[in-house]
Amino acid sequence: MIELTRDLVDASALVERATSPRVGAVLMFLGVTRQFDEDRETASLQYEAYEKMALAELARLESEARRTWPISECLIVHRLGLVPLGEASVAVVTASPHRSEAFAAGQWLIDTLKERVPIWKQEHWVDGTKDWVHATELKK
Amino acid sequence: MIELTRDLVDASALVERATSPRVGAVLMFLGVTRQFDEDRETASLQYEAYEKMALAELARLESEARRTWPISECLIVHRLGLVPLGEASVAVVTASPHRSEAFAAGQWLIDTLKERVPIWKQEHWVDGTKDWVHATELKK
Amino acid sequence: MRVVVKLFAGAREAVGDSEISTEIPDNSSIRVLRESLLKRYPTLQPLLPHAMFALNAEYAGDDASIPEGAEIACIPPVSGG
Amino acid sequence: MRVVVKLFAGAREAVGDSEISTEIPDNSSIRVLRESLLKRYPTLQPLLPHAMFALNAEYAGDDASIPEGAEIACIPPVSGG
Repeated sequence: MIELTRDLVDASALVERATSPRVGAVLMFLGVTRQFDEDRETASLQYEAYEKMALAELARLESEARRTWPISECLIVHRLGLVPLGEASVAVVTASPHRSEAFAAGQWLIDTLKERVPIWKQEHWVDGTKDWVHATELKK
Repeated sequence: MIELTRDLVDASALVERATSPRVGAVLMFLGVTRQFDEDRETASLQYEAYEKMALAELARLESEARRTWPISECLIVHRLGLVPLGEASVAVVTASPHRSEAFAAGQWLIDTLKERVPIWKQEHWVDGTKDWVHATELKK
Repeated sequence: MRVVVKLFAGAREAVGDSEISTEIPDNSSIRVLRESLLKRYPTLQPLLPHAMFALNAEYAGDDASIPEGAEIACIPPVSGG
Repeated sequence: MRVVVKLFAGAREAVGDSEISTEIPDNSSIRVLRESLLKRYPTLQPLLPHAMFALNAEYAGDDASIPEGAEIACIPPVSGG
């Protein structure tokens, strides 16, 4: 399941959906809006997407992960618009019979999402300035 | 925070506790009671601990993880007693500024918990038989 | 042919519009499009060398030729997650 | 000295009790304790070679000597998680 949303990411609902007697391991990663990056203070993050292509790329990620690892559940939700401090911008949930595959798939999904999916983050700093993050070097 | 409990593991409360503006990444692993392992059908799992030492070992795991990675939150909850199908027997939650440390710490914690912490699992099969799992080779 | 290119994030703001257009020869490659945009939209100069392009919502390399009527997008370095 | 050893899981069930006791010389090592238990509790034979021991809730190697009054536990291969 892939989703772009302008609402709060409901982490509990995602975990509940992935947890079943068919799996032995459930892994969830949340990317969260952080207040301090080194010395600079963030007020919030704003996310923009090329939505049609972002959905297509996310679908390709899900297919590729399912081909590579025996995961019985793969949930990717990315939030768009304003994401306040301490709230999740992205959730990746994987479930599998054994834990190593849930970890491997989860880490690959978030790493690859950050490389490939056409979504952009704008830092809104507390001093009122804003910066689009277009660095090739990735952070969070 | 470490805990042994005979109640349901409240995954949502753990995620909520770990999610804050101080972190950029939250990782949760859940170990879940699986119905089928190859062809054999499980009815439930029963967990027993040497509680005093299990708490001491879990505390050592938390300290060691905090010394190794810059994690701002480390939550480990293990359930004891009967764990029905599809319910979590263990939850490990890590939170850190960047995602790589949350993943590394989370994976190390669950791997090492399974090697070191004096907790034992008894398989209750649907045919009514029971087996303590004392194999050195680990599964889930 | 006249092509329309979708812009996002920093590229959109550099130009002040979410779409731009330029004239290129029929069957041009992405490389030709990139050069044409560089000439016509100088404010894109800092970002364009680092941007990818997509044809019909799929990444396309610099050698890909642009079909008539394709949906074209300029994809500056992404930063989702 | 007389020592009491806590048993868990399969070891507890093999003996039918959660504690067993045995007589060993003062300051004996874990190795001596293990051998003594093997002789006195034959139903532990399959599990004991794979079990660890703990002194006062901490793992102790076979060469560790057992202080008088220590809390001693036999730890069969663990399977939490």
